[in-house]
Amino acid sequence: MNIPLLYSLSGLARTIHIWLAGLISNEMLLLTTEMVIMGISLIAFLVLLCFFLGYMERRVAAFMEIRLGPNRVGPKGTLQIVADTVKLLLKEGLTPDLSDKFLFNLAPLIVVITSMLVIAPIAFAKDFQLWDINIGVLYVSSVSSIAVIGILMAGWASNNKYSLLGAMRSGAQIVSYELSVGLSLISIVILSGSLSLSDIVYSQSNGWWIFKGHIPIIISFVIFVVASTAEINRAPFDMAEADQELTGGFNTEYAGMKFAMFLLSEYINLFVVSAIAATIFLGGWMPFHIGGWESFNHIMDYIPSFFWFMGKTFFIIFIIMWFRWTFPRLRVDQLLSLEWKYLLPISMVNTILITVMAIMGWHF
Amino acid sequence: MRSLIAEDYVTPEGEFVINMGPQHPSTHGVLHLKLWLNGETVNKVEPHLGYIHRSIEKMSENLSYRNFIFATSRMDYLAAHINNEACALTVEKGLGIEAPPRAKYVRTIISELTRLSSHQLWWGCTGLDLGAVTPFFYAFREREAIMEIMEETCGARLTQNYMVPGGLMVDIHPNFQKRVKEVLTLIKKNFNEYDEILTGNVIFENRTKEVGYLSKEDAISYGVTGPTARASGVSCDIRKWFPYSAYDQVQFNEILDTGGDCYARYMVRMHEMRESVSIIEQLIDNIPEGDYQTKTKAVLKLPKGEFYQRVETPRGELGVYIVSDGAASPYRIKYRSPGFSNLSALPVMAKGGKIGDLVAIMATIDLVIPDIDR
Amino acid sequence: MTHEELKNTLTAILPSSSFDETGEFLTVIVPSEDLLPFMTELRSNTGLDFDYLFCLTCIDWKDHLMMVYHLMSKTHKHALVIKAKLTNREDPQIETVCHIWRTAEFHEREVFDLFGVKFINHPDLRRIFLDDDWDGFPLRKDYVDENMIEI
Amino acid sequence: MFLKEYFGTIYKSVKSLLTGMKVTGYYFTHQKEILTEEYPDNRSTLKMFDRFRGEVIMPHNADNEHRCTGCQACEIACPNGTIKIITKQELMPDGKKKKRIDAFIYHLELCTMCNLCIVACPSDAIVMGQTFEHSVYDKKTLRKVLNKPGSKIMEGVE
Repeated sequence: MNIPLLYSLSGLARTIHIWLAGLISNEMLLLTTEMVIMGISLIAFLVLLCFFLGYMERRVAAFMEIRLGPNRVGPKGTLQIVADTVKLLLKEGLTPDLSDKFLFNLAPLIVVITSMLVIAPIAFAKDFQLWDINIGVLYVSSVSSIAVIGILMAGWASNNKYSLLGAMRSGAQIVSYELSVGLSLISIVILSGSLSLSDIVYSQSNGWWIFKGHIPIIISFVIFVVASTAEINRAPFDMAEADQELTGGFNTEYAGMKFAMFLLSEYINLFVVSAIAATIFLGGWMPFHIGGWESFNHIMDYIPSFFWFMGKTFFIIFIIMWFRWTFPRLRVDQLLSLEWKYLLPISMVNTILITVMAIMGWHF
Repeated sequence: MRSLIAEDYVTPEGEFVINMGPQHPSTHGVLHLKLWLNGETVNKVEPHLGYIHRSIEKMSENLSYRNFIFATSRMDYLAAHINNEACALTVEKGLGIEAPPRAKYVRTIISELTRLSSHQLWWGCTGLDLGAVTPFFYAFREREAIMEIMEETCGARLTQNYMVPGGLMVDIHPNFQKRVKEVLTLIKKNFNEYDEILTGNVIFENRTKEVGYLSKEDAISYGVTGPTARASGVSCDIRKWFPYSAYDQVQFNEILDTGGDCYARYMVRMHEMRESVSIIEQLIDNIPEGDYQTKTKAVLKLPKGEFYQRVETPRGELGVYIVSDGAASPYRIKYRSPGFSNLSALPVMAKGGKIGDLVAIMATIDLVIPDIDR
Repeated sequence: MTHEELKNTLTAILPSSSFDETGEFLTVIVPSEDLLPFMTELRSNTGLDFDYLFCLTCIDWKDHLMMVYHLMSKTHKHALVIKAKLTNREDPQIETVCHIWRTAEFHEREVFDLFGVKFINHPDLRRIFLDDDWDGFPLRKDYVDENMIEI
Repeated sequence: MFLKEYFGTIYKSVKSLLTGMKVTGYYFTHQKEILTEEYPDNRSTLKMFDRFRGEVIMPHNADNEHRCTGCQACEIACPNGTIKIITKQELMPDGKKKKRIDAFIYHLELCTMCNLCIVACPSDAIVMGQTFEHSVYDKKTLRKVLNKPGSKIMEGVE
């Protein structure tokens, strides 16, 4: 395979590893130290990312709503989200009386941890990945469905009827939309012949799947974006929160830092699904190449792979935000009928088409 | 510690009881609805009122005929001008006087501007209640322009108090006609956007079509008025039936729909906005010169008797019923507010729907809680 | 129907009723015990067909209470005011009309709340605006509240 | 037939959704349409309409004279008891005693800006001011005396 020469973060990772190996001779200790470093830097990265996403969402919303958005704290309002975090930290973390206190406090942790776990197999740049597990796609789809347990836990433990309704809605929603997400992922697995996310990225070195796979892949891309928007509980599918109906749904009773955890997980989820969509449909960190235009391709190669990956991810994040600030919310039964009557049959037929396409070798 | 037990959540019949409000994002204030749910399906709704009851009727019994009008601005605060006008018209009926033609024209124009601004707010809030935040801001762009006209001519944006028995408090501002025309151009330009972002949207149509059905018979029996009733096919436009002010001078259609569901109510209001624009266009260039106020005595005293005047507010028929014993203040005053009767039909509309439908129904009845509670 | 025709029809239905034509609408004063059959007839008689009760209220005339019903017919476009005198101020009672016009349910609760008129056979007669434990009926002329202040 | 209807629904739905996104996308890319007023920053250029009803004020001329005769018409006209006029008897140069205002007390916290007092005033002594920033920490400071200390009634106003 002709892998383009790219700037990569793998050199940085290797340097740190060699430096640490010089310091620590015990292999077990070395591994643990590296894992701790990875964990801390990942959490720091995700928190910073969430700050940025929070700011971005406010600005995007504001511009679509012909207003300015945050512009008071810090330059262009960039520190607004920091101010909000400080506010949330200083708030009293209420635990309602008669709630199941253990589960109530556990739920935000579960939601946040599961959303962070999904990050592991994602390749941020060329050869820069936390864990190149060979069943990456399977891992992603199975781990991300644990989050529903956290939400159900939060809704039930709050001892609030609105929370319970929200949790129930969320359960039904995530379980059914999982199917469409899975089928869309499988369509790429069929084409690339691998479950490993890094292999899927390499399989796109001569063109992204969305270009190589004709219309069926475009359909499964759209279905993936729609279904994953539903799976991460964002408007227009935010049935579990549904401000105007359930006053906030499963997180009605949460305040302060525990609420911030839910917010954090919402943004991490948003990032994760966009990153997966970018990885499997838009070529991950692969630069944009046009066959025959050698000089153009060469210039594209000079853009570091990390920026390619982030650019694609943020493109999808923007689209999902665009959905949120345009559409009304679906009703709970319409949400399910959208899945079972439209998305699922279409993705099933689509999967068959793609299978035929893969067998006959009709894709590029 | 008491643990969670099933009886806290459900009735013996297996219904889930929740209280929606008085602090709830979509009850538009402090309405309190008690819901009996079967899963997500609403079995029964019971409105609880009075969280913002200020007893305007009792207050007015101690105020003079000039003074009691100001309090009605606080009833239906989105159509304060029309409430004021209703009171002024009732007192004029009692005194046997009429406002001069100029005042009548200006009253009609401002009434229609009020209706436009109220419907625009309603449009934004309907979007908001159904989960679309953005339309709210588009609606406020036009509403703001209307509010500026109100501020310039009446002196206040929301609680205008521009009416006095016998005419207007002051003459219109010299810029009035020019500004109204500018606003009409802006509004007509932006109507398309309203349709693009909400009316045609498939999610919106699914949320409102065949939701919250109200039959014609029920609408009449429950005393439902205004756009809510007209969407069920009940002809009840007071502007047509009992024209007041300058409504007999203009050509306009009474918008009727037979759908009876949320979508019909939505469409009736959308068309009404266009009718309001056409009414204002017919009047704005023809405001007659002359007095803006009929001379009245310093202390107004209505003759012994009973006077009833109704007007069409954006929410329906507002009736002002004054019983006078000949003194300088009303003996008894009753406001037949449109929201109160419209709300009484809510349990019929909401039965069998989902919680999301209830929100859509409340949005399309266009409830204003101070108007219900008075 | 014109006022005269209405008067003739109504006298035939209830001979004990009296009329008052000073106001905008034709006013019929009926004895409170005859109210329910009279109202039922107004609704069911196809010539009258009063299907729309647009206002229901009460007036406190210090020595008695007066129930006022404003009725209109959507088909014939005529209006009528019915009044019923309640002489017993301590325990005023009258038959409910809320099974004839459903809107009366809320309006009668309002009158019960603010005037204390008890509506017999009303399905859900509770206070509507005020608290359930409120003392007295505020719109009565003799109502005194220790919290009231003179300004 | 069923399939045609099925795909027709999908086509129409997607089209309507894209129409909606077009509108929001237009405003996202056209930031000159933004309407937000940055209030405390534009205070210097902010001008209220001349009829705007902010509070009741009593204009005084350069000689510290006002036009209020103390007739109490505004006090009667006010529905809320916002205005309280305290009068005193003043000895005129010609020996007669005349009624003059001692204090024109205005409770801003009770005022609903209904304009009835201005309309009622026979000598145009009070007008509506354009101030709208009335928030204070202590409600008592909203009770104002409108006539300035040592002010007198203007010549010729009766």
